[in-house]
Amino acid sequence: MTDTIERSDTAGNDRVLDHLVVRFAGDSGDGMQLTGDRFTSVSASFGNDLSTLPDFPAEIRAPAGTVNGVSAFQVNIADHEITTPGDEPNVLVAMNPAALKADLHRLEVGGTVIVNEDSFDARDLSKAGYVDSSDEPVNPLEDGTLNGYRVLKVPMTSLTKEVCEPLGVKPRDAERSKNFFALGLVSWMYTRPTEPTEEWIGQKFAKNEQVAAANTAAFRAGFNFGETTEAVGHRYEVRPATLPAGTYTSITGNQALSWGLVAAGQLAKLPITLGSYPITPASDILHELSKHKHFGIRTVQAEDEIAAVGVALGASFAGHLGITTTSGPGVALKSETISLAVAIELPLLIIDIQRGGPSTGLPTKTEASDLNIALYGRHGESPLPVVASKSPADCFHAAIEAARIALKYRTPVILLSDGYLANGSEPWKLPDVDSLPDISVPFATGTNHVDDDGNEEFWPYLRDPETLARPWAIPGTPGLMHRVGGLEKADGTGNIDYTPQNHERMTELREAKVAAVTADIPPTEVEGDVDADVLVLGWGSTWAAIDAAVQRRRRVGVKVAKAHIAHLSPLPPDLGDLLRRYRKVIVPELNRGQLAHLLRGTYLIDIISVSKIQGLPFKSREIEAAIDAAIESLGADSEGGAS
Amino acid sequence: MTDTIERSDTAGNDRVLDHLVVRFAGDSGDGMQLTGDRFTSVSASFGNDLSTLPDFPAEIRAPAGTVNGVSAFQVNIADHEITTPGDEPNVLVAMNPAALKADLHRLEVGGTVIVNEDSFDARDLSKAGYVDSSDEPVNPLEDGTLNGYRVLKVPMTSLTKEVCEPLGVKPRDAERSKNFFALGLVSWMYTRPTEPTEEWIGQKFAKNEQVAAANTAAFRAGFNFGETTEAVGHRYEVRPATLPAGTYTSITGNQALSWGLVAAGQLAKLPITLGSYPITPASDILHELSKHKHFGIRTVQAEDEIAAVGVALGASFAGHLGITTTSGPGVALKSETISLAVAIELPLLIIDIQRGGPSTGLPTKTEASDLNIALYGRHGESPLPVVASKSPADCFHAAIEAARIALKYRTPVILLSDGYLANGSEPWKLPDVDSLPDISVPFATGTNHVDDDGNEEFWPYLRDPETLARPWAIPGTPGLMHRVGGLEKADGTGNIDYTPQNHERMTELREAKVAAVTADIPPTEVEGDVDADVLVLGWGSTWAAIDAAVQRRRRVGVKVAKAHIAHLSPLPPDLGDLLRRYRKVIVPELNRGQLAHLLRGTYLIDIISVSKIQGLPFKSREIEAAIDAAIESLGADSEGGAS
Amino acid sequence: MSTAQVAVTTKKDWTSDQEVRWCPGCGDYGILLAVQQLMPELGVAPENTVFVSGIGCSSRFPYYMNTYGMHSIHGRAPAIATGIATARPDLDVWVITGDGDGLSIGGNHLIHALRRNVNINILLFNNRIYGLTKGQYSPTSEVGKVTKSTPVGSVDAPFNPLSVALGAEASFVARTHDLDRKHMQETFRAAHAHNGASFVEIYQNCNVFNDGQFSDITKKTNRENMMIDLVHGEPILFGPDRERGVMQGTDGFLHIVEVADVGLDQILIHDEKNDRPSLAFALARLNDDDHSPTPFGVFRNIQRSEYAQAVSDQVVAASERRGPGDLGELLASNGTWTVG
Amino acid sequence: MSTAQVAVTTKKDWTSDQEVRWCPGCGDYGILLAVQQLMPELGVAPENTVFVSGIGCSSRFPYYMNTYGMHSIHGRAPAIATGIATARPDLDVWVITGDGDGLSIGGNHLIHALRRNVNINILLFNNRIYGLTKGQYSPTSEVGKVTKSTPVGSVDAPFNPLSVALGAEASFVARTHDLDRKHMQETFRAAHAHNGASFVEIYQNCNVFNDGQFSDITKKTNRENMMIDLVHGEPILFGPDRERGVMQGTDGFLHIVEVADVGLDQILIHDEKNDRPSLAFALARLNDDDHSPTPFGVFRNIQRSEYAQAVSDQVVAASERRGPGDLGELLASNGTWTVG
Ligand SMILES: Cc1ncc(C[n+]2csc(CCOP(=O)(O)OP(=O)(O)O)c2C)c(N)n1
Ligand SMILES: Cc1ncc(C[n+]2csc(CCOP(=O)(O)OP(=O)(O)O)c2C)c(N)n1
Ligand code: SF4
Ligand code: SF4
Ligand SMILES: [Mg+2]
Ligand SMILES: [Mg+2]
Repeated sequence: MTDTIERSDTAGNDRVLDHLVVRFAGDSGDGMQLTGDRFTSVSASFGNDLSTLPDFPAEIRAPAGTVNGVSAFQVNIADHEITTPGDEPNVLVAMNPAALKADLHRLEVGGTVIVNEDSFDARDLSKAGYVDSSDEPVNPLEDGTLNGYRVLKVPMTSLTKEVCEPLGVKPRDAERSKNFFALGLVSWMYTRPTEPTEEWIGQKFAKNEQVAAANTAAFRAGFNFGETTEAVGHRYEVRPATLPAGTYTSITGNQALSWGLVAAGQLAKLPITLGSYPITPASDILHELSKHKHFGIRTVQAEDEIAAVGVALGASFAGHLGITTTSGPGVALKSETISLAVAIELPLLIIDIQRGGPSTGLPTKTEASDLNIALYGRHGESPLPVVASKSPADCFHAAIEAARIALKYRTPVILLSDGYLANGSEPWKLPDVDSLPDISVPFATGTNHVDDDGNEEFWPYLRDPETLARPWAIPGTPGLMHRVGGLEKADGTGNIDYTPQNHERMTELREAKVAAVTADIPPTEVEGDVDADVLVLGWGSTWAAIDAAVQRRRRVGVKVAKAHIAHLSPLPPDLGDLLRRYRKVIVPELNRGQLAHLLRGTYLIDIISVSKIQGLPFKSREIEAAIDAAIESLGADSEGGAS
Repeated sequence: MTDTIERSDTAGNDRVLDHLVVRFAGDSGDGMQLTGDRFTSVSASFGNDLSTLPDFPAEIRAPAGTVNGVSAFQVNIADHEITTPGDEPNVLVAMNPAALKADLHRLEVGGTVIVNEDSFDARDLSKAGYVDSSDEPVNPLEDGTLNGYRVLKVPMTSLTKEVCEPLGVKPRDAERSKNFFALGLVSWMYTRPTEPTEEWIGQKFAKNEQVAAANTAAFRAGFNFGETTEAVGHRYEVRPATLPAGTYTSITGNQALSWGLVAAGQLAKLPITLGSYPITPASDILHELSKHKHFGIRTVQAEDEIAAVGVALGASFAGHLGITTTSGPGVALKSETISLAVAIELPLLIIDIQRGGPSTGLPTKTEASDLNIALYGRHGESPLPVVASKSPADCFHAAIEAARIALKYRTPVILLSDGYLANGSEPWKLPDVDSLPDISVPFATGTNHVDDDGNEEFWPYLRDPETLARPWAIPGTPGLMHRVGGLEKADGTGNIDYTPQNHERMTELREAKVAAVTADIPPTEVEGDVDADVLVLGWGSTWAAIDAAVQRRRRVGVKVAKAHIAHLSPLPPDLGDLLRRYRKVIVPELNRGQLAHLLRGTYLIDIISVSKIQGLPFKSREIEAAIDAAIESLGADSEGGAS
Repeated sequence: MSTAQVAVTTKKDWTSDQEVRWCPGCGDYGILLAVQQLMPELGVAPENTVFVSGIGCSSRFPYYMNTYGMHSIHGRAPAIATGIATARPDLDVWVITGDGDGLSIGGNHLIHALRRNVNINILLFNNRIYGLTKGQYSPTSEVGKVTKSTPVGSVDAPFNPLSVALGAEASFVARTHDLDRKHMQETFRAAHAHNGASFVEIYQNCNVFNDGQFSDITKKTNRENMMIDLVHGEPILFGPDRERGVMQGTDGFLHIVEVADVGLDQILIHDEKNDRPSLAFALARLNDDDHSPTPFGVFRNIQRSEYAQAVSDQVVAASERRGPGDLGELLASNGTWTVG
Repeated sequence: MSTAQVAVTTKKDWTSDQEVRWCPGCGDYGILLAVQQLMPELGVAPENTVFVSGIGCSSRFPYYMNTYGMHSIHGRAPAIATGIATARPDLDVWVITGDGDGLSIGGNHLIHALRRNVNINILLFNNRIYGLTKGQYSPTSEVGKVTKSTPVGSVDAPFNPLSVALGAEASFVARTHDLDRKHMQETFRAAHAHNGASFVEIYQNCNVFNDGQFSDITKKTNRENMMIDLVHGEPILFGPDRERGVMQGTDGFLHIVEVADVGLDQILIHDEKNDRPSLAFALARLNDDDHSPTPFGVFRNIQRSEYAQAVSDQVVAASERRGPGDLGELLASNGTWTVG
């Protein structure tokens, strides 16, 4: 276990690990997500820090037993604060040959493989593609494939069936509990408490006692298998992390984002209307928000993405917090309406859970390649603020921040998350609800202008001198009736106006309003060595990998600093100066260098773009390599005499 | 006439001008576009070089007689090659008070105003807003407003009615011919031949003899009014330009673009299918192409822009040259489908006649603010070539070039024109049809791969090693049946493939394919002083103003160079080196600096962005000022000692 | 914002200060006047009224109403209005659209708004042409129409807007025309009274690009023979002496008959309240073309669950069941553990 | 590319080498099989056939057909297919879509393709759910449906796909279901034979997210009482002994009656060829819900001008009138002048 620190336990019996990465892999039907989730929850409540990476198969169900049908869940648990689900699992649980085939290559050298031996029969081997040149099945458990790994072959299916028989469970049904056997075994091996899981089984399957009994029996059987079988060997322990004191919950990015939206409504004292059209990996936000109607939340599943953003914009006009959630293809469709929102200057939240592109692309894989469309994907000069979240739990705060900007500046705001954050989870120290900011803004209630004849008028485009926001006068307010629209409007009155100077002025005002958001952006925090030559600058979900990479490099004495920005438009006001303090700036992105290009153009700094576009998050190792390369090139630069 | 060079005629009688800018302005119903068009045609066939700028009112008809209802047509005619419609008219023809109100401020100091005196009555003065503080009409012909101008007051309406009376034309109908009176008068003043116009009237109104007679009579009356009335004074002449020998026609940008598309079909030996949805200022291309069905052109007026591009893409799949034409809001709507075209790698032309944005913006005004959406307006990494035309006639060649790239590289291409080019016209030396390039590409006809068992297969994503284009196998070809789609495809086979390395490789290949277009981009031409410190780099319709500005500055001894790029993506391969040869690079754009930002990010050069966003083209004067400022700042830089 | 006590208003209160900018003679003027005159009679307040439109000549309408308004983007008004009405069921929401805006680019939003039965009043100005973009054919233009984009005539069959609406589950469907202010006002009044989505097609003359499209039917001298007035509960009769009528044939189709030939009791009684849309649909298809008798008035007017109210009801029910939302409770709902 | 002499093909020739990836038990398998078996009988060649789809489980269909194919983007298949068919009237173009793909996001393209009467065959797999995105309600889901996005039940009324199609001027409209291969094949065959846009709704079971939605009607034991087979020119009868039938009432509505009560001559004769869509519409509305007798088969099948052909005809006519396009002539058509 290359990276895992193994300490001797005081009792001298169990070994203590500082962290552990387990990957549960099996067929889509094998319940791996549930198993991983459970292992995560138990570890969370046990006090470990953790980070997860569910890895679903493509949207449509592949034939059972094939590599395409493999569903996996990776979790990293640690006795210290961590941010990534781990580059390479230490333990791989493979419920069938396909899972082994799909995931063995990920396992660290010398790692542990736990396989469900029963599934390694000719049929399943063939389905997984473990065949020789004459298409005969070949068993990887026997042909040396697993040399160099610690292998645990456990007949999980048959043991589960056996233990379920006395309960009167039919063998076919019993088989379904085998994931709990695996969970029990792994729980024993890594010293996880058992009560929470048994309790949870009781609750979850309360409606079907037999299933509950079967799952419990399988879970215990797995645990006992570890306890009693010589084969399993040592137990390991991952001690609770010394996380900051507080109340914690385990949360995925999409759930945190949804709750952030709920909170934004409360903090703004506004009802919410969500207009949305389902799309992976954003649909869960629609699902989650539609559960919380008692917060005054209306969800409209619209006929398409254009209607969805139209519904949200209409709701904003009517005085709600209008929100729309989608992924890349949906953002493309919403462009024209977002441009209308820029023109009519109303608060609107557009949430983009990014996935692999172009076109339908890789719907279940992560990517961060929608930054460009967020910044530039509208016709005409159509600027708007863009915000990104950096971790699953951070999605909560990012949602509130995006809403705050939208409301204060009366502007559409795009919030970028991605598939990795959406489905990944981490422990989240719950914020004190009372400490959350008040983001409410007043509606206009009266006239704001007096015409030449002394008549009181309402000018819908008379701006707040500081924020440049126009008044938000909602229907139902007597005397403030007004019309908005997509044609160019006269500064002040908002009447249609195509005159040259007015258009130029309005264009500049819209730009200045977005720029005004910088006033609220806190100083960019830099972590790491004060005297570093190299800065790693990140945005979005690269945060975890960058954090881990910088920590690791620093642990071995490499001087490096890091910063992470949440605001992509406008950029933090201190960013240019900050970047210029370093000789090399590395920007790792899950795209082909979109932020890097923006920074180059804005600050004329020769940013080093580190790009990964494989549908997967960065491994911290990859970022470490980039840091090393940058430092090396510094040496080369100095040798060459240039700087 | 500040800028106009007035030479003495050999005959000593008429004065000779090197160029003349006339602006015809009147109510929408006054036929100013027709009048301007006629004046242009006559001047063109007379041999002048020229450039026009029609200036319509907003899309919907404003009340007659109001400033909002003014329609104008500006034309610059010259005895030398010119590129712009002129910064400031020398002559303003104002058919009513509103026209005077709207356009007087444009006239050069000391310029000539020709007004239709009849229209300056109380009613029309009020409508035009010529009123005092107690709302009483005030006549600008009498109150000193026109001091400093040369004013010609002509009772055009009544003179026209008078001359038409003997023809039996009713006074109300006769009134409609008053624009021909104006045309006749101006034709006399500036020594335009009369026969072509009389002939044209005969043809145009062949179906209605009385109208033809009335118009001819009015035209002659105007001409004779000049001839006989002392008031008019000198005649001026603008001699034919010494344009290169050849056959010329007068053409607008939209017509040239349409003909370029027709030509592209012929040169590619492909039928064309245009999918389009009407939108200002692009609709005329749909109108024009639907007239040329005998070229094998199918036009589909689709239900919306998304369908329009879908129709074009379907046609491309089926082996046609698929084209879609639109303006900014339509480009926004087409984004998702264009991204599909990027993924399925088929030829597709998207033509964007840009107009003022954001949202509905200024539909009848020009702007060049869709460069960003063209480059970046798709989700995911979705690169494609972008080409822009620089003058009305150049639209012909730009259309062929865009089609050539689309076909050769099997890629969607965005061609950017704008409202100014679309409606502006210039004389165009007709190309020799036989000299136009062959842009045809072969369809795939057979298999291109042999599998491990020796079977012949067709791999739809096996690329040409040079262009990286994939084979274009069209339905109807036996043995090449294949499926394409928006999901990520395996390099080579094109089967669905989500594996990490494949996605990265395909992303890079798509990028490399667009980059491969650089192979065909000719060296960037630089005009002007070889030893200049300042370069003006342009794209799109700024060409005319830049050309005039650089010429003018050089004429007074300022050292300056200019270059113009047609390829925005990929950029010309020599551009970086070229830009680095100058101490200052100015990029004038009808947007807020979109190309400037791209160049800064690409080359890390501190480009000076000169932005105008008023719905109007640049005046060359504005660019001259920028050149002067850059040169001045150079001095300042040198003084400061830095470079 | 209760509408219980609404101040009395006049046409002036509903007229904005913006200059009206349609071509002289355009049918849109008559419709605007009809609406501005009608609003005071509806017992609603300008500040509780919203007009939403897309893009087109017709879509300029909201600028001229002294209410809240949005001149949105092409085709999207029904979606935006759905957002407004769903967020604020207390508002009176009107959608103004054209045959291009509503049936070409906006077709999908239109049919879904009708299906959902959102409480909005949709007025579709059908001039069978694209006016604003200066004369291309529209999805309601007749086959063979010569326009700028179809120089040798269009080849695709038009929509019948009422058919589209009825096919899309519309609960209120009517037709009127720009030359009869009283009929427009009656029709709009009924549309307004209807709780749910109301769809009104207005035959509107575009005197610049499609002049006289409807005059075979709506010209004063033609009306008696060419317009069939639908009145709920009354036999469907027309003609100068109401001597002709509509009868249901046993072949499944409607027929225009002479009353004298069949007897008055054979004439179909108009029933706008029937749950099934099939008879309204048959009536909407009665006229084969612009030169045959054409029904006007309310074709269908039924009550069914209104979307915005139903959405609100779920919100209210959830609040009653679970109490008002408590953020702390929400954050703890996944289960929590405590450190330190 | 003439289809005059087409080689004989078998199911294998129409089956691609791609692994089929639907959930075990999904109704899509049966539809795929029906199509793959039918194609050899249609006398067309795989290379002249194109399958276009949008996005959804159903939209994976083209991958499994050994023809030209495009798995396009969500909702846009009818538009893309219009492009293919208009460019190449010689091809046989099929559109595969779902209730979400075709009626939610793609509703507008669908109705316009039907209105234009482009020669494409549209098969809409109606499972009344979003399968691919794992179970949200769709525009054909019944009111009150509890799904991931409607935890307390949906509130909006569904579309009846056949109503939508008929309201949109469809010239061929039919319904079949995934459990009866023969009926599917007969229906698809008729759709294919039709020159113009054909619209076929297929009741399709999604056994994962909406299992059994149609079993009250399509389960073998229910069929006799619940399925009404429409046969052109035949009286509309059903029931184990064909003892029940459909009658036109003079009230304007259709009624289900006992033949014994009214006599066979009162039973409506099915006429799929009538120019007016109103009777087909009435039949499409006969079943109030999923638990009442439901007509299957071809509702409407009329000839009217086909779009792609009409467009081609204009191209041919222009070439005949003006000769093939001459570029030089075009460039000179504004009038020219010569310098030097
Ligand atoms: C996205 C988009 N596409 C196209 C247009 C151009 N456009 C404006 S109005 C219109 C059609 C108007 O027709 P209709 O709705 O019938 O209105 P009318 O002018 O006849 O009242 C079109 C095509 C636009 N503004 N936006
Ligand atoms: C633009 C866009 N929006 C949303 C999606 C997500 N999406 C894919 S399929 C689908 C609905 C599928 O439903 P249906 O058409 O009924 O097909 P089924 O899976 O039920 O066969 C959705 C919402 C997408 N791929 N693209
Ligand atoms: S173009 Fe037609 S519809 Fe538009 S304002 Fe003029 S007359 Fe009215
Ligand atoms: S989700 Fe439903 S429709 Fe999709 S493949 Fe599975 S069973 Fe079929
Ligand atoms: Mg219209
Ligand atoms: Mg479905």
